[in-house]
Amino acid sequence: MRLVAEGLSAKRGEDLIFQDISFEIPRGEALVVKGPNGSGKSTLLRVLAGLLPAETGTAKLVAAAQPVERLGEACHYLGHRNAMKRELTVDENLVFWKAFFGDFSGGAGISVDEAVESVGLRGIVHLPFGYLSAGQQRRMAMAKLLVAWRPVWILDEPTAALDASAEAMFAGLVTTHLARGGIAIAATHQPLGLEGVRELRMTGFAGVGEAVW
Amino acid sequence: MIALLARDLKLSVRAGGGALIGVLFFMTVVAVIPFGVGPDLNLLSRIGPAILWIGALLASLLGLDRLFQAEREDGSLDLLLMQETPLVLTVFVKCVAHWVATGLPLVIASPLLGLFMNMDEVAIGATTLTLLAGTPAITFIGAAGAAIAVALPRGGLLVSILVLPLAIPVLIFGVSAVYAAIQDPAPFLPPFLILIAINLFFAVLGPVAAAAALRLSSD
Amino acid sequence: MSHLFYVTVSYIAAFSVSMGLVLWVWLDHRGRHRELERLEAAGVRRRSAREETR
Amino acid sequence: MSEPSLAIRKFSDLANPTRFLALVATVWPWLAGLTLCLFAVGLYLSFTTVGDYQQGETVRIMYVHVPAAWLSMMCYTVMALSALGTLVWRHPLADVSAKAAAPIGACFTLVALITGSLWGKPMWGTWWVWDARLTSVFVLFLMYLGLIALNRAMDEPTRAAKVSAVLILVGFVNIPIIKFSVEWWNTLHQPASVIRMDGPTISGEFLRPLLVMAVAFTLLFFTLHILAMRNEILRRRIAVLRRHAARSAGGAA
Repeated sequence: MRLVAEGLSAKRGEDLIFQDISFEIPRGEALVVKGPNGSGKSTLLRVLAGLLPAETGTAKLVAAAQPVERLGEACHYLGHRNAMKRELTVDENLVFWKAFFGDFSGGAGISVDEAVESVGLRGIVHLPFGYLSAGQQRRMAMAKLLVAWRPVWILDEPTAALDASAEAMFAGLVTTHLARGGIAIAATHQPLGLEGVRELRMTGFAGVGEAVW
Repeated sequence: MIALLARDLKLSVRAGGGALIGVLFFMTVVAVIPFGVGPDLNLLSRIGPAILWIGALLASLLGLDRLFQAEREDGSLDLLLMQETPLVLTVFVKCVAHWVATGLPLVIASPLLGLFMNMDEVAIGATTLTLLAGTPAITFIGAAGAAIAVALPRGGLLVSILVLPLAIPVLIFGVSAVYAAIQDPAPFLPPFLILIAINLFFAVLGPVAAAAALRLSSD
Repeated sequence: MSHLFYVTVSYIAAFSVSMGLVLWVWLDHRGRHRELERLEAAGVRRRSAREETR
Repeated sequence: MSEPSLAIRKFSDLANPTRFLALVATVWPWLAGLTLCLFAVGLYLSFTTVGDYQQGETVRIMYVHVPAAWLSMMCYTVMALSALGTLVWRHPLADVSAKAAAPIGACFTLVALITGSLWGKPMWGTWWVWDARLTSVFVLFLMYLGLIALNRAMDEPTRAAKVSAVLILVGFVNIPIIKFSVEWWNTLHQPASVIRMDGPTISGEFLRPLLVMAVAFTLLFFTLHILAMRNEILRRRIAVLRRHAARSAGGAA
């Protein structure tokens, strides 16, 4: 199983954000996307997740256990926002996402309790999500990645609100995921603490497309 | 899907949920009408069904803008969009949950308000029945408007403006079915069946349009 | 309909609404009590209570 | 120690939620028992007195209708006083009291509306007339529901309490104005055919069960009110503990 992207380019509004990006990630490896603000890291990740249409090029999962129509179905996307409801308890949130996601073929998610255990926040699942601090909320959003199996993790600034120990915890989670044969793509400024990862450097405003108007 | 239904219902009854507000708005709107037209019971019983229908229409539009906006604000919408389950189905389930939380209370409250309007038993029964058949259609077509306005900063008002014209057929056949039930010569069934047909049609059209709009407005 | 019917219905209505209130208060109390117990079982105590146990 | 300072100390003793909880625990069984006894006496009296020769048996509806209506107004007065307590003295129990009273007031108003409607059907031949008095009670009911909705819409209790205290007071000032304007509106429109509702001239025979029932309802209100306040205090305590739990879990991990 490999994730292959060929000649991707994408627009935000009328402006071409990036052009002709190609890469290939084999199973068990991670790609870290680096670059200054506005270089299109988030846009690239959203294109990969299928949330934005690509202007040109394709991204697909080659030789997966089951043919994937849209790459997004095989992905977990951890964006800037946590996608958890403040009014519901952590438990209710995670149980909902576990049921709604379902498992992608080729793996199984762990139970909610185990997931919470592995982000180090056991004992507060009965609290409403809104009661947690920003860092705790982020960690619970990471637990969401664990409750359902997806081969590809797309992570946008995953460790922005976290302290050093939580960052190390998260690096552990990603390593475990890779060891299970997963793929991870992360956009970040901070060093993730992962070893032996590929890097993609976005230059920003690489090609300014010919203006239509 | 059942998980989504359960979650949306839970959210609507938790603190800050909109389940109570719609029916309260309905009651208030209907209650102020007599102050405008006067307490003449004969007049009120004549215009009662129409007032109940207009009140229900406005009340069911009230919470619609939050249908997708709340999901968008906390990032859940992205994840809903990515899944293998067809987006149309997801939207449909969200509509059903929204109707159960806000539309059904309106239907339940309508007989009570019918008494305030001095309507007789037949009129009350007919109004309740037509509201039961008609309010889901408003929610379904409203979902399309809510999806279109999801990314807009002041989407709430816009949703009402967009959806009200689209909901006119529902109002026409709902009210005419009630009056057909009260006044003898006109038959009740044809407008009522047309209302149900509109309902079924919107149950397909609304989610499809909403799903398309959500995909396009994602950024 | 006889007047007795209206009298009975209004007494029943008043009774059931009041019982609804009593039920609401009671269920609310039971729910809150359970939550407190769950919190205490999880080791969360009020500061004053903790000092007393010390 | 001088008299006023003692009174103040007593008052601030009550302000301590823990003390209040202890007080409620000792008082409420007595209050509830007394309420039950009074209801037993009141119900016995209201079913044994003879019916009015004009209104027949329906006059018995009065024994629940009038106390409920009177309580719907008293409850709002209690809420207005509590709102004053919240805004002026920042008494911690005042907003708890106002919040706990709202659903109870709404229920008593509902009872008044239902029984009034059931009284109206045999008397006037219709469930509802837009009579000034009935309309005012209905507006009061809507105000109660609005307050409940406002309280539910905000998740931070102290802020919600302040905002709803303002609304309660505005409503309290507004009630006479509403009442006046509704009466004016009604006399403007009143068609001659609709019977005006003048309360039955009360003779001593009806007065006795009515008074007993009124006291019973009042006691019922106070019993439910302090119990609902207890629930609200527990709810806030749980919220505090949860915040505490969330904080400590962050440090531990």
